[in-house]
Amino acid sequence: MPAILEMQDIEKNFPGVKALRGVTFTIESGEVHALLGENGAGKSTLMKILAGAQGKDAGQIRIDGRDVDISGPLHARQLGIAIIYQELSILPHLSVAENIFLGRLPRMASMPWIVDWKLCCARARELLKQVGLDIDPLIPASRLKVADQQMVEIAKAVSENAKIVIMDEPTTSLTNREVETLFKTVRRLQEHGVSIVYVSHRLAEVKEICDRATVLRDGMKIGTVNVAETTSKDWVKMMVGRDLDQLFPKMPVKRGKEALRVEGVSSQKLKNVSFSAYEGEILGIAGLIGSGRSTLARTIFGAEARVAGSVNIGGKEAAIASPLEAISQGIALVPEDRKLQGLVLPMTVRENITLAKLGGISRVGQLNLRRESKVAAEYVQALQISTPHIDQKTINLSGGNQQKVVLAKWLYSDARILIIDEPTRGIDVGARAEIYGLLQQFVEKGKSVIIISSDLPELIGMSDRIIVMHEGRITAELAPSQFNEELIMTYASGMSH
Amino acid sequence: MQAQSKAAAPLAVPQFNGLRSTLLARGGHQLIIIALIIIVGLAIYWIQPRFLSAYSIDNILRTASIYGIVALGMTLVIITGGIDLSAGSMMALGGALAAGLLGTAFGAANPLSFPPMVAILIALAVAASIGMLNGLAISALGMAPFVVTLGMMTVVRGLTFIFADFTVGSVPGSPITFMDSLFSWLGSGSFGPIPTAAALFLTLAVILSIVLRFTPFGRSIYAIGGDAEIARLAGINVPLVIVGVYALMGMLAGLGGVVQAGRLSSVSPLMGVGYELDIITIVVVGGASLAGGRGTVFGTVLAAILISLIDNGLTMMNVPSFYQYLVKGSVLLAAVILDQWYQRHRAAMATA
Amino acid sequence: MNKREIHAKGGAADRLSAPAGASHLMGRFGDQLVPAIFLIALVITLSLVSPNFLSVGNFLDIARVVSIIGIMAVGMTIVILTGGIDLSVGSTFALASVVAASLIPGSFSDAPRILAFVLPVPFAILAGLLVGAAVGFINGFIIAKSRVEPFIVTLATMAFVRGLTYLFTGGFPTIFRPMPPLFEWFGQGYVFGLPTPTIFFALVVLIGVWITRRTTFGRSIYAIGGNEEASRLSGIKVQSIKIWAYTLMGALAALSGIILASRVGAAQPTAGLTYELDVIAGVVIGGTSLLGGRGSIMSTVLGVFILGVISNGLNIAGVPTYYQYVVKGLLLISAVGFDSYLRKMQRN
Amino acid sequence: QEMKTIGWSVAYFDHPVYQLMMKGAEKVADEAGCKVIFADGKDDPSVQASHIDNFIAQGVDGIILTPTVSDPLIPAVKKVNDAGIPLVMADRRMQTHGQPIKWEALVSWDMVKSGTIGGEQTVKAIGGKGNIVVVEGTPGAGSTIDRGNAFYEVIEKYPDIKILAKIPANFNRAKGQEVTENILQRFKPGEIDAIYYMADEMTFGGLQAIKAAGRLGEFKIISVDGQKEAMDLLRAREIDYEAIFHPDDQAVAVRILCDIVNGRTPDLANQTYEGRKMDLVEFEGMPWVRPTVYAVDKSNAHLPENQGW
Ligand SMILES: Nc1ncnc2c1ncn2[C@@H]1O[C@H](COP(=O)(O)OP(=O)(O)OP(=O)(O)O)[C@@H](O)[C@H]1O
Ligand SMILES: Nc1ncnc2c1ncn2[C@@H]1O[C@H](COP(=O)(O)OP(=O)(O)OP(=O)(O)O)[C@@H](O)[C@H]1O
Ligand SMILES: O[C@@H]1[C@H](O)[C@H](O)CO[C@H]1O
Ligand SMILES: [Mg+2]
Ligand SMILES: [Mg+2]
Repeated sequence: MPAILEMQDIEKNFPGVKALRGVTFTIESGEVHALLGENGAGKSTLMKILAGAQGKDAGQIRIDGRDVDISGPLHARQLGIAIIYQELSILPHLSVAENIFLGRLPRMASMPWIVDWKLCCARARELLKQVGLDIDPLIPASRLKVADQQMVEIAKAVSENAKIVIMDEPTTSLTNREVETLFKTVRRLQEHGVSIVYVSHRLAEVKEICDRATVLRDGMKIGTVNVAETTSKDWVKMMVGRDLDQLFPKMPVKRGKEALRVEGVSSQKLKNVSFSAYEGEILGIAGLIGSGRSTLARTIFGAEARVAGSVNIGGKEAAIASPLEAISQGIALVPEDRKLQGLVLPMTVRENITLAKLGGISRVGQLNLRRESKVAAEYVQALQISTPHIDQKTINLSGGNQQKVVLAKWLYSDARILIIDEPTRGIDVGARAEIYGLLQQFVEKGKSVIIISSDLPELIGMSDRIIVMHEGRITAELAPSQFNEELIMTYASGMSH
Repeated sequence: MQAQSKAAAPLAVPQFNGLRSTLLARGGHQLIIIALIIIVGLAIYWIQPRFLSAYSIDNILRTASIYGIVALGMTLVIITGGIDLSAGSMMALGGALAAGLLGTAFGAANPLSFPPMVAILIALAVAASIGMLNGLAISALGMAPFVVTLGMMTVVRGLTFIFADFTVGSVPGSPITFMDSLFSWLGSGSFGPIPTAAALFLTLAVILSIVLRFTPFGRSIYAIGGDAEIARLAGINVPLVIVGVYALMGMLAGLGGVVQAGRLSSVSPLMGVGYELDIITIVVVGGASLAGGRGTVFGTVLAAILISLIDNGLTMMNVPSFYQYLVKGSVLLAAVILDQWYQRHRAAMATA
Repeated sequence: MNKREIHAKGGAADRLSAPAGASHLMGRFGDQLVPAIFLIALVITLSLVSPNFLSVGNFLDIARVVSIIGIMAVGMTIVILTGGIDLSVGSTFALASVVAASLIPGSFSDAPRILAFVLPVPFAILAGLLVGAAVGFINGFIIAKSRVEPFIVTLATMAFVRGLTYLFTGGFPTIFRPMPPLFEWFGQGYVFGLPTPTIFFALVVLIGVWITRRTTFGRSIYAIGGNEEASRLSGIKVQSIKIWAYTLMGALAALSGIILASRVGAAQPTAGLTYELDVIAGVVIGGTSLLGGRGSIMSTVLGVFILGVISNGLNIAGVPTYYQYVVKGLLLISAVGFDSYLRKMQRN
Repeated sequence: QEMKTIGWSVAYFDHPVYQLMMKGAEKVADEAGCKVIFADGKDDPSVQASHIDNFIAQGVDGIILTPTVSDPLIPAVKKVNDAGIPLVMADRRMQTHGQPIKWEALVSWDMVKSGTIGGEQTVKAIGGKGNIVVVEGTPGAGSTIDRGNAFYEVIEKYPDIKILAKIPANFNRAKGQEVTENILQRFKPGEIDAIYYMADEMTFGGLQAIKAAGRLGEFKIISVDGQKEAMDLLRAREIDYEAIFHPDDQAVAVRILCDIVNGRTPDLANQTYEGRKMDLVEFEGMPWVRPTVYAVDKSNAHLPENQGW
């Protein structure tokens, strides 16, 4: 097959970081090509260069055998390159339709300087249908859930009729259902001869959809392999540089006292939710997107109002009306959206890590910066956060490393009950194992963890118990013996068993 | 809070589903302003029945139009997430240039003399060019709009003084005073029953709202204000749009100055001192957010009317000057808090 | 064995092109570097253009003049760091100064007295500061609770407080017959050869630096400005921190107003008109972002000195009035333009 | 019969000159049997143009105008004339530029004369030769222009007088102080012979700077307005010359207009206020009732009429 794209000896430096060191990357017409690597390996950077979002310091790019010098996003689009960025690029107060056609709104045939909203709308509706969204394209994008916004991004990329479509971790906010829709779309594109670069940390997905895979490590290319001829174990070895023995370090811990009891909690989106979490236990919460899992977490944490019900901690009713009160009661919440809810992006790694427990690094309101640096360095090491130094601004970190900083922040806070909404979103396999290890250690100390995840293997691998939600209600509570993906999905879809 | 206030915002989404749903979806804020215009109007009328005289309405419309024309430009600027502090100075320069280039000012000493239409066009072109420089500094140098236009505010004021002195010879700082029928028509004349200034303002408002809603340029303005980086990644030529917006702003400020010059038949080089805040106020009361991405022409038009109604009404009711400050401050605050409350309430009802 | 451990130790992995220490330093002072160089260049140029510029006396004058704006700019930096703004500072400045002045023994005004008593100087000053803090508190309270844009809230209080000031004074200035020595010292005195306003400014800066860099309050300010929602979810008391920030701003505006009243020997209802722009300009020229979360007190100090040196220098150099406007504006734009350009280059 | 109403658009409110003038006007209005309503021009001619529209709309019986800047209000005056409402100009004069506009009378202290006096006093102070610095008012303001022109006209007649610098301090005390500090840095002892301040407010600030620099007495100080504080300073020899007027004298504008709107003929030639008599002269071919400006120095500073306001 002819190479449609060749990137050769690509170099890219950021202040303090050599992000790409002579990377060569080739894709063929009509293939789905996985791009793998640990957090911070340089995947997104390479893709941004291809999409014209960032300039390169050195190297050549050839498309269809011709040298091109991609001058910007528009040029990349003209060259037939479409991209879904790792971070959502949705403008919340514009309509969904306009978001899809941003920068290339259809014009009237008779008056080319006038936008043809009718056409725009009609085409948007069609595209949305293709990705399984039945929504009015005129509603503002802010009204969509993150997952739906992600589907809009996919619709957008598809609509560009590109020769090369780049998908940088498109599934981090999606559940199986949406992932299936995405895969259908990918296959359809492939049938039309479109090449796809697929960046993901979910290796099962890679196995399912990709033809070849290229692995980066520390900004260098390690190699390209055929997916069919290798196993995910091989890829992991290429990514991490060693064998990774066990992903889920699950060891049963003795279940202790009841740590948290939620009783009859109701709000606009929750209907009479009751459950308990125990010391030494990892409780999983499963559900489809929009089932109210995040809302439940936010409600317990005092970030959203509840209309009725009570939250008991250690057997006593806790009046939690704000995150501050939740924190002081020993609850922590790692939110699902790191950019909007997790990090103060212009602040440094150090400052973000200590943000939820400033008391731990201060006395009578005065900071002890030396102590803070020590704390930050400890967590950077424990979570193996890849950053040039603890005073790097988090905005400059790779997505996965940003996620680790959020985790670090809440691990440092003295929580006894840790709620994690999508714990490993965008986190590489190696680091995942470490995070699971940390959670395991956490419960071993007699604390309790609640994991909300759309990644069912993860949920099954880590939980001692799983509750399933559907439309704001708990529809099932499953013991380890009942853990299987189909059963969970059945309850999650609201079908009774 | 970010998420919530954004969701509660008047939406920059084109809607075609008829007046009712348009007003409900987007116009909550505008409805409030309309209601305020009516309430304030009635209150003034109740105390001072002569308030509804032709003179008074004419005056309100003229004042609203002069501020409003400049505020239209500021609306675009603010939607991009920028600000233009040089607007007041730019009014003075526009007015002074147009008037000075006529060559007919009392005591005129300069050799320049152009037909009125040409003088106005030159003035607008100069104002637009200076606006372009603002835009360039902002987009090419990546400077904060606040600083660029703050500097430009001083530069342009200086240029206005220099030009006025050049025009009127001996007396430094003198106004440029002239008589010209085109100018007078613009500033004090009428177009049928409507003041010319108001006709001009409304025409411009209609054009700009079409530009904002229906042209790629207009849509880019919203996109840039939403997130300039996302707009860039979508292939929008951000620097070009920014330069265009500030050029338009400059031109509209210049035009506001020309109309003001026509109204007063004279341009003091001090024209428009401090107006930038008034104009920004209009735009923000009109529903635009200084964070960018939000704002409508219609909102600005209504706010311009509301504010000149309040200003005018307080004088009509003979509210003592020092109390006017209290009333104006309170009304402003009450209006925005009410609006905020309503928007939140509405958002809650919408999700219910 | 793998890069991670090396990273974690902060050492120089081969992937890191700059040692952590150096970039740490750059991170600390990089923000002030270009404005500082600009200021130095400006001072050198002005000294060459006009020999009288370069004298201890003139520098003390500059230091004294910038102190008035500078004290407020420290408060404004904090407010802007939270992502807010305060347009009412000029009015607060005036109200506090007329209230304090009217309470000082020996004060006189043509208008009927509103407060029929006087207080010892320190208490009169304290009363003025409290008035300022109260205005700030109201700003902060409304902003924190109502979520109306700070621009509009403080625009409204700007008008309202100015109105109060006019009503309080009847439009007349308050003068002193004679001015009590302690009050005279407050704005006109010297400590170790330095003018008192400058001493106050320096103290305010020191406290400001300490607050922003070394306290949990300061950390919270940056966090709120950087991402309010994330801060709230991290347990930061967003509302009360905002209220404190505006209250502090109000008190500093008052301090500045009272110092000026002492310095010029009168408290005037028109004092501080349009100061808001100068104050904000000082903050922004220093490099603090109006979007919040980025900037520092030291940058602001540079900013107000840049402004002060420009206007002093142009007068000393004898630049004619109208050309001063032009030159001043251009200098201002270039002061920031150069820095912005370098940053932009660095980003790409 | 119903009390007549007079609308007065004042240049701006927040200055003692205008506060006193309005106070006086209230008093005069009570005596004359008219009602006055004041509108704050906020130093902006376009605001004043709106006032005029509002007054016409309200149907006031007479209008008094204190134009912050003269020329931009010509169209407004035309409107008043067209509406047939009697008009009196007060405090600041207005030029017709040959336009067909008219008013019943101008009641204004002589801004031009105040500048002329200042010029003459400056000449006298330095004996017809030397170096002077002028601290001007707000650039472009009517008083800066009129007063400045008259002042410079006098100075120009003396080739030995050199104007070292003209610096604006916007009629503002703090600014006056700052600008004076700059002047003192720029010109070393012996280089300046006099500073002319275009209003007392700026002088007050300037004196603080001069005293702080220990340079009081090194040069002459000439000021204008005649505020009480200034007259005290003159007697204390900190200021050398003043041109003083009484802002409230101009309140007679109300009496004149009140007569007119009530169908009486005002006695323009014999207007007095608190015993002070005013001249009747002509300006732009119309009557000008002119409260006097007095030149004051140490010789006559003790007189009761020179105590200031
Ligand atoms: N704007 C920037 N400034 C400084 N460093 C940057 C910037 N963007 C990326 N980097 C650094 O470059 C390296 C590569 O980042 P990149 O985002 O390409 O990683 P990635 O492979 O996509 O990781 P992830 O799986 O976490 O998304 C990281 O070390 C990151 O910290
Ligand atoms: N007031 C709010 N501010 C910020 N985020 C909010 C707010 N209300 C809801 N969200 C978040 O917005 C996201 C989208 O809502 P959605 O309906 O998908 O949540 P959910 O029902 O909890 O879904 P899921 O079960 O997939 O987590 C959720 O993560 C929710 O927590
Ligand atoms: O008469 C007054 C005073 O001179 C004042 O200083 C400025 O305004 C003028 O109108
Ligand atoms: Mg990435
Ligand atoms: Mg969720």
